[in-house]
Amino acid sequence: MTNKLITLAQAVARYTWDGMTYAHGAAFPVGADSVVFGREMARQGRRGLNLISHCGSQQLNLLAALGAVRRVEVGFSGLEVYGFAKGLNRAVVSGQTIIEDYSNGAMALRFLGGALNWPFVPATVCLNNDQQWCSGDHPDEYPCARKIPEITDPFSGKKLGAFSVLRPQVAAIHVTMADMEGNAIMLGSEWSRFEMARAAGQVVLVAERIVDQGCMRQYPNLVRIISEVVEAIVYWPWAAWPQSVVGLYDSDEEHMLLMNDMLATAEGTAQYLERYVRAFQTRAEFQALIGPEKMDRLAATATAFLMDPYRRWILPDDQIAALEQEG
Amino acid sequence: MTNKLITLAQAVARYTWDGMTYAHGAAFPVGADSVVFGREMARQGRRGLNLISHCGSQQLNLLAALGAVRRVEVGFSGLEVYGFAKGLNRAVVSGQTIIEDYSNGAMALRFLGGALNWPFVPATVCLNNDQQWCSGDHPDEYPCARKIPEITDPFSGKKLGAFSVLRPQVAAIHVTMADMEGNAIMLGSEWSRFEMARAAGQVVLVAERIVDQGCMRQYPNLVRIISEVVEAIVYWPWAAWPQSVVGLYDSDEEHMLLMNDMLATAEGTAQYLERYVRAFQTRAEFQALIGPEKMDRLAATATAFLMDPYRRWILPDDQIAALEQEG
Amino acid sequence: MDCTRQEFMAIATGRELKDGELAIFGVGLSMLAGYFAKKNHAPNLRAFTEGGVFGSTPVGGLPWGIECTRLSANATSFTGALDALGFLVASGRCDVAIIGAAQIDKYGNVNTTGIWREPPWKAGRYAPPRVRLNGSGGANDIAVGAKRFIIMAAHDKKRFAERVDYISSPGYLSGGDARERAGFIGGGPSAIITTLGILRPHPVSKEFYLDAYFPFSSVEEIREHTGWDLKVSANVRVVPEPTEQELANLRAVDSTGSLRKK
Amino acid sequence: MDCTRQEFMAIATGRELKDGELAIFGVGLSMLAGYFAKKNHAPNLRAFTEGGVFGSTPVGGLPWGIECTRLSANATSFTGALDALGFLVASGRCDVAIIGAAQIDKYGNVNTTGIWREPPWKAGRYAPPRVRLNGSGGANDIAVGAKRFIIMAAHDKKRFAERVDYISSPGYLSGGDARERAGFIGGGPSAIITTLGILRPHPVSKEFYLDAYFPFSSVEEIREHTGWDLKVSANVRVVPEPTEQELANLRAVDSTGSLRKK
Repeated sequence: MTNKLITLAQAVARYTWDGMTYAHGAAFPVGADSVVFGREMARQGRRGLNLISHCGSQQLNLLAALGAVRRVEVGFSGLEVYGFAKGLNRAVVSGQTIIEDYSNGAMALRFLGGALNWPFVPATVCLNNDQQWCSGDHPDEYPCARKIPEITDPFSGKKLGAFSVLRPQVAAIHVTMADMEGNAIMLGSEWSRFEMARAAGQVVLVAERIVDQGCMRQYPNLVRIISEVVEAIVYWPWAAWPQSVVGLYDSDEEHMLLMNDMLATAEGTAQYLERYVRAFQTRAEFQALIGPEKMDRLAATATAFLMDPYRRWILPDDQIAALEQEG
Repeated sequence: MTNKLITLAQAVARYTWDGMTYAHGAAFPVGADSVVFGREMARQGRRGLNLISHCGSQQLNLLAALGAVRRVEVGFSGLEVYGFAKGLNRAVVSGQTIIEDYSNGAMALRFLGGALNWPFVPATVCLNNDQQWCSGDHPDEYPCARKIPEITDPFSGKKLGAFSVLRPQVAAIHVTMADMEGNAIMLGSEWSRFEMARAAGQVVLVAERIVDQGCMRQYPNLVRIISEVVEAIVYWPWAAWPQSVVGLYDSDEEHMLLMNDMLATAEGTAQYLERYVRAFQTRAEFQALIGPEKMDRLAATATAFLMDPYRRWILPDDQIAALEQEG
Repeated sequence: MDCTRQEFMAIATGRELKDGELAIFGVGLSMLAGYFAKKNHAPNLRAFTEGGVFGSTPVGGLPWGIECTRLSANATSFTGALDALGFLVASGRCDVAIIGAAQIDKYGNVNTTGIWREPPWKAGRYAPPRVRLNGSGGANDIAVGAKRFIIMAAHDKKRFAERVDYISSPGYLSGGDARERAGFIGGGPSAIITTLGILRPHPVSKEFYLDAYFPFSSVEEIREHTGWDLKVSANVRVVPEPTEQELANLRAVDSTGSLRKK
Repeated sequence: MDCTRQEFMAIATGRELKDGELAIFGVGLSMLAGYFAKKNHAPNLRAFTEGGVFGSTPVGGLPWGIECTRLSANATSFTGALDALGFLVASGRCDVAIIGAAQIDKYGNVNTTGIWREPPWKAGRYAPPRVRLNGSGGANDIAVGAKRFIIMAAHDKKRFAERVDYISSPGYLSGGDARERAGFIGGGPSAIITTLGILRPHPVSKEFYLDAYFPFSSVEEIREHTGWDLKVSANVRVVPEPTEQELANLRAVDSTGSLRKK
C-alpha cells in the first residue's frame, strides 16, 4: 500500500507556488475547510494566488487580508453569522483582489464540468442579472457578454447560458478521515468536495483522523474521495479551526470574531500572522494556540455520535508520525 | 413520520400504466435492479412501455420478451457472463422493440441532465460513430443529425455534441435498505441510482430491508436517496433475483441461464410467465419459488459482512406487514 | 405580547409555508423562520439547506452556517450542493424558499453583493464596490428555480431602494413579464416580509405593494421607510399577533435567542 | 506449458499494463486480464470498473458483472457510473483500459452492437439487425477517453472484418488523422490481443499490423483468420510463453477456471 502521508510544511512546499490556481472550501462558510493549509501557505509567503473558494471561509479571508490573492471565484464570500469577511472585503474594495461572483450552485456545476472535462457547462442560473453582466476580469464591459455567454439548445432552439468550467491546479480538501493511501470519508455535507476532488489537477487531503484501511473496506460507500486521485495527505486535527467539523468539533465563536476583526486592518493582519500562523509548526504547538480547555468544550459537539462507528480504526499519533517520516 | 410502505401490487397499479416512460436498473446488468417490479408489471399486463434501462437486466429482458416494450434507451443491453439478453434481442431483431443505443456513460450523463432539468447535456462521447449516426426513432436518416446534434463551445469555438436528457415519468429503484419515509441506503456501486432518483417524476423504492430511521440518523452520509423525492416503498427481499445484491445475495447462475433460455422463444416466455410471474403474489410465495436451500446458498455471499453495521435496525416482517396495511 | 420585531417577522414568514411542501432555507434568520414553520404547523415540510442537509432540526440555537454542526446532529441525509441547489432547486422542483436581502427593489430583486458609489448599471462599468457584501451564495439558484420564494429584510429606506445597485438574485427584474421573458423556471418572490409588515407583488405589474402591517407599525411608517413610492392595498390589513404557541415554538428553535436581541 | 489460448491471451493482455497506471476494465475476460496484471507485476495499478468499484480484487472467480458481489467483497470505495465513466474516463484521466470486441476492423473500430444483413453504412438506413449484441456499454466512453486501450478478441475471420457493421466504440475511424479530427481526447487502441497474436497500429496510417504471434500459431494462420489483408511487421516476433508465475497468478484471479474451458 502506498503511504502518502507527508507533513503540512512539505505539502505546501511541494504543491503550492506563487500565481497558482488553488481550490479549497467545504460544506459551508464556517465549516470543514482546510484552513490550516492556508495558514501554512501564508507562513511560506505565497503570493498572487488565483483562488477558487467554494465557499468563502477564514482561509480565503486570511490569504486575501495578507494581499496574497490576485483573484478569487466564489459563490458566498462571507462568514454567515460571523458577518462579512473583513479581510477579503478590504482586499476587494481596494481593488487588490479581483472577485468573480457566481452562485453557489453555479460553482458546484463548474466543478462538475471541470471533472467531466467539458468545455463549458449549461447555465440556467446566474442569467439576466449582474452575476452575468459584471465580470471582474472585464470590468469595462457592462453588460459583459463573455463571462456567461449565451448558447442555444439544439433541441428546442431556446436560449440559455454557458459557464466556464473549474480545473484548479491543486485543491487542498478537508476530510474527516483518510487512510494512508488517500481513501477518504467526509461526515456531514460533502458540499462540492466530491466534484472538486475530480476537477483538480492534484489533490492534497487535509485529514482530521488517519484510519486503518479496514474502515474503508467496511464502509466503501462512504469513501467518496478515492486514493486514485490523491497525491498527498496531511494529518492535522483541528485543521478547520476556528470553523467546525461535523462529528468532531463546533465552531469557535470567540476566535471566529477575533480573527475576522484582526483581519479587518493591515496591522491586525500582521499581528494575526505573528500570533496564529508563525507561532506554530507542529500539531502540538497548534493545539496549544487553541488551548485544551477550549478544545474540550468544542469537541463536546452534539454531532460527536456520528464518529462512533469509526473510532476503532483511528490510528494513534505516534504511528502516524512514523508514517510521515517515511512519506 | 409519513409511512410510504405499500404492497407491490398496489405500487404497480398506482404508478405504472400502458405507454408510460419507465426507468429501472442498477449497478450492473446482473445486479441490484428492481426485477420483481417488472414481474408485477408483467402480471398486471402493462403494454407499450418506453423503457429507460440503465443497464439492461432480466427486467428488461422479461418485459421485452413479452412484447410489452415499444422502445428502450440503453447502454449495455446484455447479461454479461450470461450472454445476450435473448428475450430483448428477439424483440429487437423482429422490429417490435425500438432500441436507442448510447454508452453507459452517456446514460449516466443524461440522467444527470434530467435531474438538473437542463435542455441538453454536452456530449464528448458517442460522437462520430454509429451511436450518433443510427437512431431507432429515425431509421431512415443515416447519418442521423437529430439524435446527438452538434453544438459549439462558446468559449473555444470547438464543436461537440448534445445529448437529450432523461426524465422518466416513474422510476422503480432498487435499494438495500429504506426507512418507512423513503430514506434509502444502497450498498455497492450506486451506478446511476442517485441521479435517476432526481431525474424521475416519481420514485418508487423496492427495498430489500426496512430499517428504523435511527439507522439513517447514524449514517446520514450513506443515505443517497432521500425521502423528499420518494412516493412509495415496496418491501421485497430477493427483489433482484436471479440477479445479485451486494451484502445480501449472489447471482443465481442456474436461474439466470434458465430464464434467459426460456425468454428466447414466445412459448418459453409464456411458460416463464406462468411459472415465475403468475405463480406468486406474496413474498412467501415468491421465496418458495427460489427455494430455501438455494436462498441459503446465495445468501452466503462474500459481501455479507457489509451489512453488519446495519442489522440492529432491520424491522421484522410482521411489523412491516402492519405498516403496509396502513400505507 | 412580549415579542421582538425580528421574532414577529420570523413568525410571519413561517406562516407562508404549508405542510408537505419541499422547502429550502438560506442563511441566518430565514432558517429559523423555516424550521419554526416545521415545528409549528407544517410537520411534514420537507426542509433542507443548500449543502444537502435533509431531515434535520437545528439544535443549540441559530446555526452558524447553512449546514454546520448545529444543523447536522439529527439529519437523515447529507449529500451536497449539486443535489440541493442543482437537482432540487435550479431544476424547478422546490416549492418554496426563504432568502434574506441587504438591498431590495420594488420588483423584488435582491442585492447581497455590494454597494457602490455609482452602481454598475449607472456607471456602465464594474468597478470595485464601496462596500462588499457576501455575494449571492445559493440565493440566486433559489430565486431562479424555486416555485416561489419569500424575502426577509429589515425595513429601512436604504435597503428598500427604487433600484438595487446589483441584482444578485432576481425577482421580477424590470417588472411585468420581464421575468417570464428571461425564461426562469421558478415563479419569483411571493412576499417580502419585513420588520414592519408584508409586501406582495401586483399580479400584472409585479411591483410590490403593502399588503399588511404589523400591529406596532402603520402604513405611514412603512411608506416612510421605503425608498420607492410604495402602493398600498385597498384591503390593507393588520398581521395577526403571534400566538403564544407560535412564539413558544419559535423560541424552541431559536434556543439561543438570537431573534430576541435588540 | 499447459495453458489455454484464452489464458495466453489474458496474460499477453495483462503484460500491456504498467505499475501505477490508472486502469479501467470492461466486462468478462478483460477484467481477469486486468486483475491478473495487478496481482502479477503491477501491484500499484489503480484499477476500477465502470460502476465505480475501486481498490478491489475479484473473489470466487470471473465476476458475473462489472461490479457484482464477486468484485465487491473487498473494495475500498463504491461510487457510480458518472464518477467512473465520466470523471475518470471520458475526461481523459484514465491511463489504460481493456475492452472486448464482437467485430473489429483494421483501424481498431469495435462493434458490440449488432450484425446486419446490410449494415447501416451500406444501406444508408438503420434497420433492425440480424443479430443483436450487447450495445457499447461503457466501452464507447473508454474508447473515446482513455489515454490508450487494449482490445481483446477471439481471432477469426468473421470477427476481423475490413469494415465493421456498426462502430460501437471508435478506434481510429477511417485511419490516418481521422480520430484526431474527431477531437477525441484519448489516444486510441494501442494493441489488439487475440487468441493467436498481437496486432498494433501503424503510427501514421493507423492500420493494424501483425506485431507478434503466439508460439502455437503462425503468421500464415493469423493472416488466414483475418478479414483484411493483414500487414506483417518486418520484425514480427514470437510472444514469450507465460511463465509459471504468471500462470499461477492468472489462475489465482480466475479461480473458477473460466479461461481454462474449451
